[in-house]
Amino acid sequence: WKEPLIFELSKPGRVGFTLPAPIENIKIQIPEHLKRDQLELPELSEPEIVRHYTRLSEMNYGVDSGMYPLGSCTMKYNPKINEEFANHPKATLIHPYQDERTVQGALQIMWELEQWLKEITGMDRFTLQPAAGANGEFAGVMIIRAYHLDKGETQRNEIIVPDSAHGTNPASAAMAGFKVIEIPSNEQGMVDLEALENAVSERTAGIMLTNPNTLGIFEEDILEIAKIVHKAGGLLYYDGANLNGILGKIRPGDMGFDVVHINLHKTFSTPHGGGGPGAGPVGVKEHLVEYLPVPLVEFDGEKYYLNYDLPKSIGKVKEFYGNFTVLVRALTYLKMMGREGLKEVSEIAVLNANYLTQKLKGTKGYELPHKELRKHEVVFSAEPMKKDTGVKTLDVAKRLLDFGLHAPTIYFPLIVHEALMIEPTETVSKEDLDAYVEALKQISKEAYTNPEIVKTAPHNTAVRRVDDVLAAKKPIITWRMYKQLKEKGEVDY
Amino acid sequence: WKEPLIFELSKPGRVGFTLPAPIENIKIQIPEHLKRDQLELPELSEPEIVRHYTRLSEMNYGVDSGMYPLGSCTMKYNPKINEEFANHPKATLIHPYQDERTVQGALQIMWELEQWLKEITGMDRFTLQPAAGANGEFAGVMIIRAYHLDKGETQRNEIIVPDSAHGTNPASAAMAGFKVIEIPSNEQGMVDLEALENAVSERTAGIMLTNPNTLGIFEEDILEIAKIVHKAGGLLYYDGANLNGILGKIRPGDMGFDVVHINLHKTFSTPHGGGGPGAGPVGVKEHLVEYLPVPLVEFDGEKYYLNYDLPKSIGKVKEFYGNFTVLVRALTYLKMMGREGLKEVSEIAVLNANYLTQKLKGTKGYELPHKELRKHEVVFSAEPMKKDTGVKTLDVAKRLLDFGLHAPTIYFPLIVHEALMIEPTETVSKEDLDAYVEALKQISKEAYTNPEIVKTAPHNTAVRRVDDVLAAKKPIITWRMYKQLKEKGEVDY
Amino acid sequence: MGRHYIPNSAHKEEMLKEIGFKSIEDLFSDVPKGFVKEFNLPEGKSEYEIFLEMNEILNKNKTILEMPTFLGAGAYFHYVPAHVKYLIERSEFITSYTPYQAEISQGMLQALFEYQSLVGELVGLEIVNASMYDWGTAMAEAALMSARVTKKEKFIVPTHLHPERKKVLHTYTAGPGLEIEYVKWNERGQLDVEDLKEKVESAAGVYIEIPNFFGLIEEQVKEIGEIAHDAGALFVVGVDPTILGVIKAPGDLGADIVVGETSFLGSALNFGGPRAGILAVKNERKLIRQMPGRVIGMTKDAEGKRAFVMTLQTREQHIRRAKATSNICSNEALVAVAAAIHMATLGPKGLQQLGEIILKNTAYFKERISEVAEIPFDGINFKDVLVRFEVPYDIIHEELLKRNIHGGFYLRPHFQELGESALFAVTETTRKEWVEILIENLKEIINMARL
Amino acid sequence: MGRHYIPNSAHKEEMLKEIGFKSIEDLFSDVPKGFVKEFNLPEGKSEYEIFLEMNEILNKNKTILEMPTFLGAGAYFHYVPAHVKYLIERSEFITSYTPYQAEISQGMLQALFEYQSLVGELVGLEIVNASMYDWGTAMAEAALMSARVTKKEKFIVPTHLHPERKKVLHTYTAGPGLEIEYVKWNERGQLDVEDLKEKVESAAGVYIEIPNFFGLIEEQVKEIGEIAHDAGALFVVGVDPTILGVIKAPGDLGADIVVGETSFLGSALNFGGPRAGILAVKNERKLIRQMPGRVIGMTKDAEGKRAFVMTLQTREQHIRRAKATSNICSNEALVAVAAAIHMATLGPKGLQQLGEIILKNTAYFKERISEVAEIPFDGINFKDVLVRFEVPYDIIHEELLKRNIHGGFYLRPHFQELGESALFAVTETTRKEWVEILIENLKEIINMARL
Repeated sequence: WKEPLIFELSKPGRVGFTLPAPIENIKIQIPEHLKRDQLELPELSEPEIVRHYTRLSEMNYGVDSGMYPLGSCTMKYNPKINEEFANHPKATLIHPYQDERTVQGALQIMWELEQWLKEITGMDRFTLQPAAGANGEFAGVMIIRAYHLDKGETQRNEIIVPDSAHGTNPASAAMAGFKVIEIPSNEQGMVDLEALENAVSERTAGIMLTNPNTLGIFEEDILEIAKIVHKAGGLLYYDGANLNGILGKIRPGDMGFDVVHINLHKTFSTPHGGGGPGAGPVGVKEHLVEYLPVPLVEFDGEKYYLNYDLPKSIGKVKEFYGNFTVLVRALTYLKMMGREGLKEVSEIAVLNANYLTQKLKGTKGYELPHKELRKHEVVFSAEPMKKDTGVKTLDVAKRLLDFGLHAPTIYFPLIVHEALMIEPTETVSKEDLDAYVEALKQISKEAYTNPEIVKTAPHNTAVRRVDDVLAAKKPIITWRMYKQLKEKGEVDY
Repeated sequence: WKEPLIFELSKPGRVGFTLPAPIENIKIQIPEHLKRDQLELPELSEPEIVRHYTRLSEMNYGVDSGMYPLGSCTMKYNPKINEEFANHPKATLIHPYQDERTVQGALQIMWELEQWLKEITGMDRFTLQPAAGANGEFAGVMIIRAYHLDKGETQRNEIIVPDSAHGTNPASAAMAGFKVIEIPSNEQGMVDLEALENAVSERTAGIMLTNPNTLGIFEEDILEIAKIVHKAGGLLYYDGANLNGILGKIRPGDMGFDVVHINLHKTFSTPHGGGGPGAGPVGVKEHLVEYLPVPLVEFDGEKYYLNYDLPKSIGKVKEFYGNFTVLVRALTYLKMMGREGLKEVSEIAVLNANYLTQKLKGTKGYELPHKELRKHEVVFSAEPMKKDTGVKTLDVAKRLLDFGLHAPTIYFPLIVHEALMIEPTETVSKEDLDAYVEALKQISKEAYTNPEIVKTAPHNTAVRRVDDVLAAKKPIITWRMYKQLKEKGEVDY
Repeated sequence: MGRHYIPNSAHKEEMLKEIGFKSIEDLFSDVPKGFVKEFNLPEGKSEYEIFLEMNEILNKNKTILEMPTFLGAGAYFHYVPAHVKYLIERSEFITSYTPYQAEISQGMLQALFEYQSLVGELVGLEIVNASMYDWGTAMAEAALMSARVTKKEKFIVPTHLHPERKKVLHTYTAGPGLEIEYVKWNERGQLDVEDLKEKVESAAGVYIEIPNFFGLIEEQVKEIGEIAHDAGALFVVGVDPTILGVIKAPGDLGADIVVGETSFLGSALNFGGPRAGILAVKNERKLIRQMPGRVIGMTKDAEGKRAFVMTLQTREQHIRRAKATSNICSNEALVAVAAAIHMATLGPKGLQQLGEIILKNTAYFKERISEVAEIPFDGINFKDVLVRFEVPYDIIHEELLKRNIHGGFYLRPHFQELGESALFAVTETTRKEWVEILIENLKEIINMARL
Repeated sequence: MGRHYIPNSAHKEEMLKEIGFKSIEDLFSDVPKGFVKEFNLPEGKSEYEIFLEMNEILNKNKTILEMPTFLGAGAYFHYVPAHVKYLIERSEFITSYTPYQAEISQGMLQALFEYQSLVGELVGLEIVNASMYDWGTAMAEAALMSARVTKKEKFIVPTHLHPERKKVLHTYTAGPGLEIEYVKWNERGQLDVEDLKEKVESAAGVYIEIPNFFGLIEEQVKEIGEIAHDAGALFVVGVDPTILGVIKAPGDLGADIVVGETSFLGSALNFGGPRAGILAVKNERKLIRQMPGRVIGMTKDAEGKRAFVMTLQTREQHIRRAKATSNICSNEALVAVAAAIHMATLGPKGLQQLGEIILKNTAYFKERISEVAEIPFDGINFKDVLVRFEVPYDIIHEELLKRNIHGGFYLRPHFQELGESALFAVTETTRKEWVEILIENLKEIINMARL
């Protein structure tokens, strides 16, 4: 159904609020040239607002709605108990500048979380400040930059990135002022060692890697890779987006990584909120601790405190101490799962991914390039289907929606044509996996017999296929833009 | 869509819980003949449970979904702030037998709520114990019974009830051991004074009345009614289901009522939970205070305490002190609204009902029997439509669902044929009212042009029209019944 | 003053004009003169002010997390999983009415059908209603129902019946004039079967509880049922559902009607309410026809698809009025749904584990408390334990409270013959430290009193 | 250990067998030998144990409701209406990912479009993105963006810039090597326009804030904008959105880019995060092409029906990789939705009232605090007030804390030239009693120190 815009529901005179009276009714004279004269916000009562956003929520698919196998996104179930503490007044009603003696609980939560993350990754210290994975990547590469500058190696201005990397990796490196050197994958889907050898030099600041990589494949040569990069004087950065595939079993620190970021909203079950807030803590080995953002959380055996005394720190990548209530959720999850629980997570996540791989493999139209054995995710190619029937990966994704399922990540990684990147996570059931495979098989059948139904999908959703070309061609970003275009008769929607 | 039963989602081996370990692993030997040997509960993980009930919730219509104008049910918007305190650990994690010194807050909430209710109704004391309206009615008539018995008037075994009364009124009177005397309404839809005069006698224990009555009509002769009943030695009971029509303006106590019950889940915005929990506090005038259930909440100027010292009390109609968290919600609402707010509630509720009445009046097929001026609700009759087209009130109700609207109460009160009993409440907007009238007009048009579409409605809901005759003919009340019938091949659904 | 809940507050004039009225007062012209008055009530406040005010009031309570608490006696601290609380707060559930319009209420109807089904499995009966107000009212209505079914007027209960339930029973049965007869407990705290045999004649129903008020598991359930049946009475069993992972279903022990408290699963203590009563009966026509309360049934829709609907409504007040089997209308639907979600969460293994943990914790507690007090009755306890002290219990209570510990439920005001006794209770939530603090302090207090 | 979150834990054998593997270890055969290890981590616990544990930890915090608190300096105690919190916790919103599949994400997409639209009205610009991490990062990205747009490498900011934002700006601009130049404040605490004029040459952007770090409303906004524009620089304005009911939209005051903190509406303090940054730009091609972050646009579906979708993605990292306008991917969508709901709740009247109440409360506070301390700058304050004491402020802070009052933000560590000053803040939530308790105690403390 169509829900009007909140502006279209407005009726002048309505109010949705009652504010407390001012302490005293003192008259304040704002200078005329600064005084607000018009403000076109909608006017609604509280029941109308609640109904509007309730209806909108019902037009949205979340993890609680069903399987959500976006590759590299680790859309696992978000335990409700996490929310209880994230919304606890003792967590929400504290000010970041409160005297440390009055926020010992908050500091303890941050300190404890750091201890968990250190052991899980094999790193020596963490900052919890970054608000997201990319914010963490930026912090990480800035630390690498600071390290080299501090050592006087000003010529190290290149970061190496495999062609299968997440887009944020090159973008983060570029933001930190680095030149990005892309190297190709080999036919097994892993880093090409020869290409790497050729890429490293005295200009190499470091390499950014995901392991398991975005194909879901474990980089078997990781020790060799580490050796090559370290030997050239570079550092190894671990993109933790795919940590769920090795959690509780293997540690980036043991593989030779110097810097690590973790997505708490992926691996540690904090909800993604339709795009955020997330949290991207960054861990480093001993030799990089002095460059971490300020402040660090310390514990002297009796009390917790904030340590700003890091003269070589990169500074700050975000105000205050990070997305605190996200940290609360992650710690809750970690305490609940414990050592064996975390191991169980990756084992079942990998089992589920390989189960799906094997069940889907051989289905007409889908191809499984690279190695068979995957970790937490798998990338199929629908290239044969496109060639045979004209049905594109985008069509397959849209048709999946008709089955009440969320599509996988598509057209990524870039090295696989017509890619379908599927990450089931450990929180889906065998029945869910079977149903997903069944749906993909059904779509294959349709593609080869009645392709139109796939090409025009979805059919059973709140709206039909959305025209994103039009959106880019005629941008309408706000109500005020819309009104202008509407007045000019340029939109009929 | 169809969501399987939770039993059908079960897969052996799954668990949805982790319990704490026992303090010590002491072996307990349950006697063999008492030992549990089988238990067929479903086995699911937490994500599956959450998804199941999330989907079920999405197959349900609540006040946040849209207009919900069930007559006599007062389905107003339930402010979210109420929930915050109802779910506050300081409200939920207290035991009813805690020492009074440790629950002063809870007792204060109950005491304060009683003060509000007293002033709103004009009564002298309240019990907050009843769990629902009917539970309150039972308490009320038991108080009337106790009063007469205490006065030695053992012959007073009749309760008078108008034919327009809620079904709970006669049922409650009967449960308390009374004979129920029904009297007819006059053609204006009000109590027929002559019939009342004829009904009262030395056997009259009391009369149960709703005012405004179930037609939404204010009983103009209420003072006369009170005089007749009191003169005959009877008491007046006020069914508070319709209090929203006079809230903050007029008090049952001032009209001559001796006993009053209030539905907090109607008038005072506590959510109805799909059928409960509600709360039905009962208020009485001074001469009946000694018969109230125990305990009463008292305040000695310093501390709050429970008073069990009522030797003539009717006892208890429910364990402990009532539905406490419902009381918390109601008090929150009352404090927020205040004196003018409550008055505004009834004024707009009445304005909305009369607006709808006037807008719908004259539409072909619907008739407006009785007086035009209504309070909080109005009852139309679709008798003409039925005669003209064969479309019944039930069909109209079902067709409304196709418009995304909730049907009114139908076939009640019994004195109106093909009744449509509509109570918009004060929390709907003018646009909502217009849309509701528009839908009813549209249905009238359909009934006269294409009656099939109405008779076979609903068409756009999760299920089509539900067969309640089959449900009664072949009762399937539990999974174990269903399994047996299924095995015998007696059900195909 | 809450005008933000009332969209049309701003449109009075516009709307009045459209329908030909001049003022709001015109809409109240049918009210006798002088009735309308100004109320003596506080002014409305903003949500923020109420937030501060309600927080301040609530903070006067001391929760069971803030002091080790050993209260039980019909209300127990069980942990409610967070997802249960989240799900029942979804507005489609919590803000809906009784599901009169089945087609747009399938979610609540199916959830209640599942509740009935899960309870049916637990208690071993096929017919379950969608909830009563609480255990006490469910038991009282079972008594009334027994009388209607058997056409007899006496209902037999144990003397060791919960004081709350005792009061509710008396109030409910006063109108119809049922006689309540009490059967003694024996030296082991179990129902005295000989006493029952003497009193059972002409009884409509015989009622016992698992566990009984002293926390003891009644051992002769089957025998008691047979005695009832032999006398032509119905056998009514009250049960704490959290015991049913370890104890046989009452239906399999001969019960005709099972009642109990369903809020022990899925609900918090809530200062005693909301709660919800279990009411289940055998699949027999005469029982079904006389049972109280709302019932959800499975059926199909016009297309033959499975659907759910309220059914067997001809027993109910809105149809049968004065002749209804009960006046109950609103029940405790949401509490029942919470229980269903919690039951589904536990599953068979969880429910068994829960029962075992409670048994073990209770045994541990008994062992420890017997260091400082007497346990008059042997047998297996579940949650509650009757403890007798040398020192007056009110003194002990005061001293414990001073030390930030809340003791048990003092029995003397209700059962004088038990002397300085109290019911202490534990559950799966009880921590070892709490018990240790209690015992330590009890030792100190008793020693002090001895001096 | 959380197995209840992992449905297939019980079906390992079955599933392995179906796909022809022997053991879980087989699935990890690609991992170099010796890598797999036992971690030194605690065992998992039950939800109930975690419930107790987390409660215990959290209880070590003292909330602002538990002591009158006068902290502001970039984080303010605003009241968040209950319905805002309820709505964003609905699982369809909170558990969803970035809305890649528009057809089943219309709810989040429309809510974000409404957020953009509401912010657009507030700041007076047509292009708004769906949120940055916070004010600080939004400002830093605006600096980078200014440099890209103007091809210049200097960014001008006030000396009285928030220390947090100052640090973020330096970190963000270090890589591309932007020069940050500081402009002084004048004797009234306002930006020194003469100093600006001297420094503006070759600037990519000039940045000011409303209100400024001292809580003062900058009075020469338009003039500053003109100076920037005359020098070919972009005019970037940082704004606290809660002031925009009383102060003209920055877009109408000449701003090319507006940044700010959107979590002041709809979010709690949260110990400083999550927050969300506003980023809005003029409807000009060169600005749009260089702006960072996700943008939601309106379009239609295959049937011509209105629909929403992520748009202008060619600026973003997943398409443009190393050449993207920013590396931002996850943003703060849910915080933005909360802000949208809060803005819609306030509406034009509410936002104006909110601004007025805060202005009045700040004026009241200034009046009262001037009884005991010096206010170095006149002008109109909004929330923050710079207060200078005779006594060292760290001593005052200690004494206040002993009396269960939390004073303001000590400025000396950040701005030595301001001496024993602190920023004290009030909002619409500040109660008269709190201010009175503060003044009373300050008097006492200062008198004591004088002795």
